[in-house]
Amino acid sequence: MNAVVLIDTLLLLLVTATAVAIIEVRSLYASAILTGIYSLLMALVWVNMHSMDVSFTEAAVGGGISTILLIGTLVHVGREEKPIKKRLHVPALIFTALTGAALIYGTLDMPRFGDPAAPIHHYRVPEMMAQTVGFVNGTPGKQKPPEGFDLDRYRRFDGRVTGPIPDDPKDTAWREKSILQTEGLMVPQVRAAHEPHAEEGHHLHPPDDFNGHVPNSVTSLLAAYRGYDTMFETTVIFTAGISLILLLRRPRREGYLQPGAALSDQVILRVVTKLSIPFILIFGFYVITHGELGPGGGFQGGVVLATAFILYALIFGRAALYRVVPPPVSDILTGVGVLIYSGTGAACMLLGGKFLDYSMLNPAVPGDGESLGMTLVEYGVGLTVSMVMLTIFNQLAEERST
Amino acid sequence: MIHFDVSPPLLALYIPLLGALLISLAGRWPNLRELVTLLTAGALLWVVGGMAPAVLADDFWASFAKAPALKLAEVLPGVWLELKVEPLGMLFALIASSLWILNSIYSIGYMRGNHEKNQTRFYVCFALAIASVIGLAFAGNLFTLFVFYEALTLTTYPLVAHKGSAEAIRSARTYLGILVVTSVCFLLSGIIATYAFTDGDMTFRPGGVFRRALADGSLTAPTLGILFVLYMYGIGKAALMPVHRWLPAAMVAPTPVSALLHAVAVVKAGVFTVLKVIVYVFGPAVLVRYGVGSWLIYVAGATILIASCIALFQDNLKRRLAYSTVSQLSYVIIAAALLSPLSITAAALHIAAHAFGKITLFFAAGSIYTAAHKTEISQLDGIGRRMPFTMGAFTIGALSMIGLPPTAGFVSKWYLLQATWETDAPFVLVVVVLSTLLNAAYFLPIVYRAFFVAEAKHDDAHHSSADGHFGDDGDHHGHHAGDHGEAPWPIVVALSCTALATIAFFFYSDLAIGLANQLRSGLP
Amino acid sequence: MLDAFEIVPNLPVLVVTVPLIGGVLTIVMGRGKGPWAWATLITGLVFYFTVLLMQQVLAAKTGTISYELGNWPRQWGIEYRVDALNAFILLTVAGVGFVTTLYAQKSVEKEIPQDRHNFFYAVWILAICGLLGITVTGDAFNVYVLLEISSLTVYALIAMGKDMNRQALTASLRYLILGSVGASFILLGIGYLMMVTGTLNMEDMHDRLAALPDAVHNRTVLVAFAFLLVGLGMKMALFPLHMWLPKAYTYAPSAVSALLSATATKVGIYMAFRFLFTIFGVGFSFVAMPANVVLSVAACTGILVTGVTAVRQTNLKRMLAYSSVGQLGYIVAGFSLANVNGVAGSVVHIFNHAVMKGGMFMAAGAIMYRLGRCDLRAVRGLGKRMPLTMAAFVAGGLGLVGFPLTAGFISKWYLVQGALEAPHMWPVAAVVLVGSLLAVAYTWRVVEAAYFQEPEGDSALVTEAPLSMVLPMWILIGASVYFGVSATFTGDISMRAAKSLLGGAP
Amino acid sequence: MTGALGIYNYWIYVLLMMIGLYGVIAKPNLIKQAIALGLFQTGIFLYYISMAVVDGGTAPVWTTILDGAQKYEGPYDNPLPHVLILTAIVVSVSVLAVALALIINIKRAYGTIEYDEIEAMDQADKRADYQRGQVTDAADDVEHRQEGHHHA
Repeated sequence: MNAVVLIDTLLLLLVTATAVAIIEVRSLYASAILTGIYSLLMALVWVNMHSMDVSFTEAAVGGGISTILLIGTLVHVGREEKPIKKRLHVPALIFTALTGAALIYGTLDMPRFGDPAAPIHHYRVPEMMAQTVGFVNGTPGKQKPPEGFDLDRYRRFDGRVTGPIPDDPKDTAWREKSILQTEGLMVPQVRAAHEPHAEEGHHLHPPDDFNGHVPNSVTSLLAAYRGYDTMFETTVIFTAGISLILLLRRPRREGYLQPGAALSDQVILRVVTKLSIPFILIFGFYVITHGELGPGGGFQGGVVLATAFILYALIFGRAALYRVVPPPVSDILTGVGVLIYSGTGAACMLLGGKFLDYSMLNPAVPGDGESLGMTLVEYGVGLTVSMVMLTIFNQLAEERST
Repeated sequence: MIHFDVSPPLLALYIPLLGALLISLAGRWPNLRELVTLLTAGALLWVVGGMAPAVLADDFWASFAKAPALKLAEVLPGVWLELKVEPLGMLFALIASSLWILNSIYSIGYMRGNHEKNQTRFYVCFALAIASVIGLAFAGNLFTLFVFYEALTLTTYPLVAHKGSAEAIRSARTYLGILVVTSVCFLLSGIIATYAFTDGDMTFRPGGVFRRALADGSLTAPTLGILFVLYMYGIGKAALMPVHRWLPAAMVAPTPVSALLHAVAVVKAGVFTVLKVIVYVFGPAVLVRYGVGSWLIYVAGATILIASCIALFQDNLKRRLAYSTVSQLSYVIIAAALLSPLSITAAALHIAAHAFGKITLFFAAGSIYTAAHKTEISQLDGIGRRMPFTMGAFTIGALSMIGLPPTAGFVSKWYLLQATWETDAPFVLVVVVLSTLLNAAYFLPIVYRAFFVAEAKHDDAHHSSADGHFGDDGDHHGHHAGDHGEAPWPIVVALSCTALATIAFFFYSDLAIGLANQLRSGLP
Repeated sequence: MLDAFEIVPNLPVLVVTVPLIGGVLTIVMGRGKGPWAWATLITGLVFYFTVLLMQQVLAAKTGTISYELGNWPRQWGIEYRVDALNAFILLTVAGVGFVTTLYAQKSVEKEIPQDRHNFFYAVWILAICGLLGITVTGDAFNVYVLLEISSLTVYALIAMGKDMNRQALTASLRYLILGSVGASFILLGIGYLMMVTGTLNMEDMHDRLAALPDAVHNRTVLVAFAFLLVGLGMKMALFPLHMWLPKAYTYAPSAVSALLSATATKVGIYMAFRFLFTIFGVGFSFVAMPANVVLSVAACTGILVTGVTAVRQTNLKRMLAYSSVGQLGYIVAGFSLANVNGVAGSVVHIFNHAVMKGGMFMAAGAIMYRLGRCDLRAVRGLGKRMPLTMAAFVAGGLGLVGFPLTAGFISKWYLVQGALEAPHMWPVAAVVLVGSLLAVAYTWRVVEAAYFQEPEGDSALVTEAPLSMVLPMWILIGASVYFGVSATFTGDISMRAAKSLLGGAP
Repeated sequence: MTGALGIYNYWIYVLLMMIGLYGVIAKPNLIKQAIALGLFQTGIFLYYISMAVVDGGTAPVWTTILDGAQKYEGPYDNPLPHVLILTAIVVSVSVLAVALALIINIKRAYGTIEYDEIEAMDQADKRADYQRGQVTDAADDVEHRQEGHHHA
């Protein structure tokens, strides 16, 4: 039993205990705080499983925003749960047990935890990471490599340039071939058997770094391969923001600009806040920009940016915040983020490529277009996330002051 | 795909539709509205009558096989809404269109005389019902037949529920309920099964559509029998017992509607469909060969006798007429079920003969209601002297129902008896004789009362009519039961015409007999 | 710069991104009629695109159009895949979405506070965008993301009925909880499938499942199947998982009810088609697994139970909502037969029910607009006061009944035929027919009240609904009549879709 | 690690999910339900992330680019589930936000956030709605008809 498993087991025990406590504790306030703790514990679990980006997001979103949301809501709806006579809800317990049993039954035929031979590890993803992007991405005859481009560098990696995909969808022979050629990306021994250049001493570049621009493969998957999903993820956030406005914003005549209570008479707080806000902002931008290189990205950075504004509002009052970012402006900015994202995609399309085909942004230099596109969309995500978080905070705070 | 065309059968379909549109537009001006109704009815008769010579021609069946159907719309891939004229449909269309004119004249008198509300809706639905009947009569395939069969149910529903009283709504519910349940559960299943067995070929043709399926064994005799039952009970409008209950229920409607239901459209559509299914879908020869149709004779015979017995004990005039209709419809069915060429001629003729007689009877009943506000037979003492035309016509209608010369009823009954003789069916003979006696037993006392019993002096009977089943709400209009003469003139004109037609049918029945014979000659 | 851009090759993605961008831009469209006009423009444009797309699909040799987003090969990126089935559903959703948007103006003006129309229409367009996105995609996870967009927007839209009746809030929250659990089950099912197949592309999943040595006895696949079935059942309101639907449709704003009834659950059913037929395949879902028995029993029970419940309602919208659950039962019963006629009937009923029920909800909304309520008592005598609205309602009702020459008849025809063809499935035919009798019962309560009873109180004074409501209502009802008289187009497409679904996914 | 031990991680996710599901069903408090829904979803996230783990793997960031001297050649954990779960986390917080907005509105409209109390009020509303919409029997029907009759 290695350390990972040990820590994992301990953490998961803690997580489970926290979950039970969240459900069973009577005070809703305690429940909300425990939810924050739960999220932080989960963030640790994610780290333990090497999922840095998820961990970062969980800490920011689950530990931060969700808790704020819950506490903000509890102010309006009361802190105590009504006492219930029966502590144990038997039908629910039976239903839950049955569902759980079914799920566990389903796990019995799964590959074991961490098995490198699991389909998910050797079927599509290795190929995806071996994809040479830009001009050799499977569309025959569309783009030729520019002069002087070292095509060999790609060949060296996976032994081939991805060929055209046959039009006949029934022709699956090529798939088998490509599996063989790229199998074992994560298992060096297997790869060596198929990789003629591996033992020649060449430095093996990680394949999906977009010509060196994006070493964080989570980001490259998130913003490039599955960039379309991420666009809608941003839209989900946007939708949540405007849904909150729809549901909670008071009519203008009732004065939605009423200032809330401020803590601005506390000198220390004011000074510390004023000092730290620039750093928070810079950190936020750093997280967004750094997403290509390491953990981080638009979501995490956006949440960090939002905290700067929220902190400002808490200390100096919402009236001050509204002077900096008036609600109509933040309303529009939530949309602007989504527009940046979808606009980038549309621009690629208008330039003659497909939607979100970043290579169109700079066809001359492989990888540059991708990098540019991904940076743009990350900023779009960051903008929407921060503004939506701000809007949510404003709506909940506004509710309190009326 | 939808086709537009104006050949005569389509024109006959479009005229009442157009009429309905114009009537609804003219709704604000009653005189104009009713003029439109009459003009439409006249135009329809003219168009339908114009088609008759072609159907009567000697080489009709030769050209029938070759002529393409008139296509209206492709409802489903391969399933067309299409029309095709043949003798039986021609006969039905002629009856419906000629009686529509008389019925319209009568309606004008009745609706105005009784100050009915929503008269525009009444006339519109009436025209739509006639359009459905025309479509039904000229239907070129089973699918089209079903479409117009259902359309007829729908368009007559507002007529039945016309008064809007709780009772009218309840009765209309029964009417719609029974007709829709039977058609959806049995008729539609039968049609879909037919579609499946014949690979989508549902075109009417003498000899039936099942020959191929029977020949290659995909359709067996028991299945054919089940199909036949589905059809016979699916056609609820034919009022075969026990699905006849909607007919007495529908008596709640204004009398012109009852006349339409009983003489012109609905029940005639029912027996017409039965006949059409037997002749053109199954084919009498097929039914005889596989022996799946004989049960129908007994059910129809039972219906005739039971309905007649029930009629005997009804005091409400319209209700007695309703049960009379149930019994008369089964005459048509029993004739068709004999499955001989002559009996099918008799069936076709009885559709026509019964129409004239029964519409006269209903007109008379409505006339009595309009003039005297009487609905019960026991109130009719001596009314023949106040309303001689009405009761004279009633007498002619009654004679026709019994089947005495010189009325229409005799002609068809004569053919039926001949067919009974020919096919050697003693059961049918017994039924016909017994039912003739019963008919006499429930119609003649009314005539006797009207003409030979003296009128009671202080007649409060109409007050007690409130507890009669179809009694209306007494005299809002200042009528007093004691002093009334004949009904308004349009009513008298209409019922005199139908009574004369009932007699004329006895002397000049060439057209009807010609069409019926043409139908017979087409049978393989 | 725009020389290289062509509309036609990009149609699949335009259908989704145009409403996305358009929806976001709605929030800057001011407070008057601007948002509505913009929404109309966007939905109209999308409808036009779906028509073009339909033409493309019909013209395509293989009958399928594939669009690789971001130009990533479809095995790695996200693929849009359009065949006759989803082109038809896209056309339905976009068409009804457009007409409903036309309709929405007056009713939203009355039911939603003026100062948030821009947000309302933004959410409205995004809801349509989400539904279209689910329909067009060929990627299992993309389905989940778009599903969440459509769900979130729908929760918000339903809750906007709060100013008229507070029950809209509880209806929305109940739907949120059940919907999220359902979506989580779907996510879990996708996860289990991903574990055994290693891919997210639907076609690829199908190939991998087919290549699996013993998929029928693979416990992971079985559990994935079960959880997807339950999750999809919740999303498409399959009896008995429909509890959220009646309340939600009853208390949502009128325009929202019309939109949802015509599109939201239909897209749920489309997902079921994709998962059961395209991913698992007919052989797995209906031969090896008892999905046909489970689904047809659920559907038939649903048809009968909700039919009876609908007859007992006095509120028109609630009645229509129960009727919707029953009509969804027809669709499910149809495809559970797993033969060509059954599946074709199911596909064609998706369209037919969308136009009929959309039109009927619009009529109920028009009554609501004039009278502030839409129950049986309120509609008494309305046949004369609001003739066009009531005629639309009745025409739609006749369609639900399945009278010949209405769209409902076409569906019934295919369904009954399919049920008679399938071995031992004739009870389904009987239930379909009995269900249409129940539809007569609930439709006729309205007919009787509207045409044969006298109005009381305010309803004696009302006039016909404004043209901007009547016209869209009649566009849908007119379509239901037209495609009842001549169903060659819808019938052909459904047949084609059914054959491609049953012929095993390519 | 073989057998049950090999898939224990999957079982813990089931446990977490079921705690959440139990909360959703059993707790009448709406806030509790919303929180429990979050727990339920987190369970699924754990499943996905567990799927991504490879024996001896590390975070899928190609560190070689940053530091050329370091030659780590894998194995890396599978980044795909991470990406999916990033999306799912965002979705779940959005759902939570909308749910809380609804709950605040419910508190405003009903004065409580206990499901059973709200349900009782809703049932009462529904009954009233039903009775208001009911068409009464024929008695007043006839009355109305006669009024109409006289007008005609």
